[in-house]
Amino acid sequence: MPIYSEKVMEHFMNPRNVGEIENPDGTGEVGNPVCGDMMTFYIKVKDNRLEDVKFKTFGCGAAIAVSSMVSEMAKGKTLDEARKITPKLVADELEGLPKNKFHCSNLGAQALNKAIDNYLKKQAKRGKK
Amino acid sequence: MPIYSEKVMEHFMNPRNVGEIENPDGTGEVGNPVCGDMMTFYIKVKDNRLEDVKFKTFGCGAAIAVSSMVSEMAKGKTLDEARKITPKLVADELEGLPKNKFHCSNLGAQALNKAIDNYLKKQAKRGKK
Amino acid sequence: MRKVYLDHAATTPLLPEVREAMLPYLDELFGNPSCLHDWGDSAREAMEAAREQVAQLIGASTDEIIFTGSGTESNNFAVKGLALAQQNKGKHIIVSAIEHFSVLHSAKTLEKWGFELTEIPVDQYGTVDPDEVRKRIRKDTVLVSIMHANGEVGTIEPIAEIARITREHNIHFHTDAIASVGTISVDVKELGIDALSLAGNQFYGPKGVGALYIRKGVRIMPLLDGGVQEGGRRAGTENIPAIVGLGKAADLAKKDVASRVKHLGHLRDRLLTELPAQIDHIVVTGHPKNRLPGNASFCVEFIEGEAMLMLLNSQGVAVTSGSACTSRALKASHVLIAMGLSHELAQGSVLFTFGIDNAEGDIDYVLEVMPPIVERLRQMSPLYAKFTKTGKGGR
Amino acid sequence: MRKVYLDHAATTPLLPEVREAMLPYLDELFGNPSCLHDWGDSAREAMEAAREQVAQLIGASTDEIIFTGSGTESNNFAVKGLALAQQNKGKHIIVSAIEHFSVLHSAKTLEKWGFELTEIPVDQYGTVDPDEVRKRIRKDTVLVSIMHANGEVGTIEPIAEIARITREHNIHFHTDAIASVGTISVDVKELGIDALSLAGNQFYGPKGVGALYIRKGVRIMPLLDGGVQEGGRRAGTENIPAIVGLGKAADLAKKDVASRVKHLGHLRDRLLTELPAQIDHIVVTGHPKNRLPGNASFCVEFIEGEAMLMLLNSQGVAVTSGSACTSRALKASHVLIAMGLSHELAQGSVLFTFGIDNAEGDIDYVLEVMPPIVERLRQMSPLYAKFTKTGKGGR
Ligand SMILES: Cc1ncc(COP(=O)(O)O)c(C=O)c1O
Ligand SMILES: Cc1ncc(COP(=O)(O)O)c(C=O)c1O
Repeated sequence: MPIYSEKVMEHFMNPRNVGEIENPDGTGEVGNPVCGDMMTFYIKVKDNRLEDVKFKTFGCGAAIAVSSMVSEMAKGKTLDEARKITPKLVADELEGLPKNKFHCSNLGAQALNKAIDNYLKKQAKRGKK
Repeated sequence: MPIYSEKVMEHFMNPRNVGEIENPDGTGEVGNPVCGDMMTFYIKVKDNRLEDVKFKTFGCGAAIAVSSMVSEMAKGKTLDEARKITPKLVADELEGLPKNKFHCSNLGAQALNKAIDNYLKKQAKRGKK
Repeated sequence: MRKVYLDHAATTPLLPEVREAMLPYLDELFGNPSCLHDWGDSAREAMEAAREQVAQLIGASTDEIIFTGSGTESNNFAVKGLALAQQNKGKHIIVSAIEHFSVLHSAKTLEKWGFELTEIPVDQYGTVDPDEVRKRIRKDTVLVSIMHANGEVGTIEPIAEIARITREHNIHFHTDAIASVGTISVDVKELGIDALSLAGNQFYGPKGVGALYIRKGVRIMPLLDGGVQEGGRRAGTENIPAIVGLGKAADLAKKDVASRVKHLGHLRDRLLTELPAQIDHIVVTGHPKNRLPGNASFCVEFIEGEAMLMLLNSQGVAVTSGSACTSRALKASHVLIAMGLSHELAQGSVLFTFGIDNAEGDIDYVLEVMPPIVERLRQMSPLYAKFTKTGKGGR
Repeated sequence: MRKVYLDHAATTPLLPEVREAMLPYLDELFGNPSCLHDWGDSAREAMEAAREQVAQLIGASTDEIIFTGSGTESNNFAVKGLALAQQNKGKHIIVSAIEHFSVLHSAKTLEKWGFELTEIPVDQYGTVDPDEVRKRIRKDTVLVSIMHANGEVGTIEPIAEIARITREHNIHFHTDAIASVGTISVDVKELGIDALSLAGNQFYGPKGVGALYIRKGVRIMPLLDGGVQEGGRRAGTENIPAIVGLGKAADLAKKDVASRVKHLGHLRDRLLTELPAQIDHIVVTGHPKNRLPGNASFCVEFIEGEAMLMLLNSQGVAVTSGSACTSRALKASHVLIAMGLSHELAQGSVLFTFGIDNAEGDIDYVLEVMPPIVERLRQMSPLYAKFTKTGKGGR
């Protein structure tokens, strides 16, 4: 009985969208290595839609699988739609997470949100200019 | 690994000198059922010698084996010689006793001694008459 | 020589199915369930399946089962752990006078640690009167521990009634069901208790494993501190082969409990009636009706239990006795004394406990060998001599 | 796929001879050693033979060996039992910062019970300095407990030196030798200690059994109250099959210890030198010389241990990690932190522990599969990206 669902294992073994985006429209970094996990999300936005999403993650199997799942769920969504990707939704899509790993799904959603925030902030600045 | 030596088992299974003596020259009773063991020794004395020794015992395997061994050791001995049957000697003849059963060998020697005391007391009384 | 094991209260043999279930875990499936690799995964899977089986047997849910290393550990854990977890609330505990030493001595240790202890007396059959419990409950009572069934005399206690009282008073109730689980049907919800101890080697499972049922939401202090196994409540690498065996034994017990009760009850009843028909001056101990199906316990007057036991053993029959001489501490069974038996009578204790492998022929054999043994020891007994001469000394 | 078990610190497989020795006790020889009949006699005989074997392994006499249900139980028993037995003398205890949780958390429980606790720090290699112990001894110190070898980083402590100091001060000294007994030679007289814990499943014996050596004349309070098994110091029906297995494992360990040290030491040394030759930014943890022969522990920079462990497992290799993510409590190994490693570096912990069945080919296989795994995770790691871009973030 592995601690992770098959879906988590599948995303961990074959994570989608690993990497960085050159000149991203937004980036979001959460976590720190002290508490175990750290994720950086990169987004490319076009017409208010997430044209591309990539990530780098330092962390456990759950952290990597969550990152992969979030990136996949977010890609192609509008910013508003992407905001609605909750930790619960991510965990459900992954067919559950061990109780003590649930915080990983928080991190994933947070990192994506931070990247969107970062994009919007940049846009605002640009607008001001 | 039985708790008792082979010798103890042999005497327990085939105790010597079980029974009572009709009109004994002396009797000695020790112990009580509350503490577990009770022995009564009967002796027949002739020419200062233990012509016959018999016992009845209520008690454990060790108590019965000790009674049997004491009776056998005592039979034929002079009273003085019989006095020298110590608990240690009895236990040794039985090839040892479990630590918590050593008191049984005390009881055996005591009962014999009491029977001799009883004989001597009776003699003294008869002498006075 | 015929070999007849009639000491199932001491420990039971493994059922072949239980042994089979265990073997792979003594072999290639040797992993530690805390590990995250394949070996760990297999061990964890086996452990959780066993937890489900144990939970099923007693009507609990899986998160209410904690595996331990023995019945004794379960009892120590329950009594000390439940009391210590509530010491801010109060420091009074109640146990019955006939508890197994693993409960009684745990309670005495708590006494040394500043708790107050009340021992409930029992009647002549070893039964605890629920009203006696009610009377002794105080404002600062935090734990009542009374056994489900007594292994020595077989008496089954009115646990559900007592639990009703403890619930009224909001007091935790633990029951030591080590002698009953797997032999009669036990359901924690029906009993209405907060904690229950059970042990593998009492119902054809392995030694070295027990379990504690602890109702969801009830707090307990660990007895074994260390790693976070068992939700942090019982540390130490889990004994997987034994846990698997316990699970299998639970599974079989659940299926077979009705036929076990019937089979064992029949053997017991035969001996309880036929042995006194053949031997004078013999007393049945324990409750005449509310008793474990496999338990036939007696006291034989004028003779001592260890000697009986040894002579029975020389005929191939394995039994036990509550006499002082058979105990390493040389004290007569506290259970028999608490039931009001004299020390003299308690010395004649002999206990036959049946198992599922026993058959009619075993009873026949006991009825054949036992009377001459009693006769032989009585011929040796000064108490019997006194009785036959004077008519005194009997009960 | 090749399956390579390199997690012998977690638990070891049973040696076939050990399993063979146990089987009869899971079958017809199922008796309880407290019983006075034939079944009990066989069990008692087997138990006492096993006690002799365990005593022989560590240079003790048989009456100094108490069987327990696990290493964790031995440690709880020793730490709590020795402290409680002396509380009238004083209430201060000393342990090292890198003890196993079964010692550390027992000590914390004693703290709750009114004892004072001093934790001795260790150096970068995880070694306790005997002088640090000496400095911390107080008038009211009653117990020092320092492990013989640490299972996570392999460091062997200077126990004999520390014991000399505790003896000077007349203070009881317990050592947790669970990670060392059976792997390297351990002699209680040479070490000069008062108590020592060991566990079967650390040296090819069964789970569910441990032992506590306790020097003749040293008083200890029971952890498990109940019957008078083990001289009244550890109650509960003894786990005979496991005890027999432990005895057999002890016997084999005594015979084979020199060849085990040689074989395991060779495998360890190969991995300790060849893995860092293939992977950059990897740190060996633990003592370079004074270390368990089977232990090769590392921290790999920029990546996390659980992910490494899972990818190794996908290649058939079983290892463990001291990273926060692998612990159920999500805390990095207290051992690595006590040695002064940063949390970031500790996250990259990976531990290979060899057993007597491992061979050269297993090392070759690890050297083949490990570098690509590290590379793959580093390619995913934002920390590694930062490092390669800025040169910052390495040690
Ligand atoms: C009612 C009861 N409680 C506790 C125990 C103790 O179990 P163990 O000695 O297996 O730990 C027994 C053992 O027979 C028992 O009958
Ligand atoms: C040094 C040390 N102490 C104690 C233990 C605890 O042993 P167990 O979990 O088997 O009870 C271990 C286990 O690996 C250990 O390595």
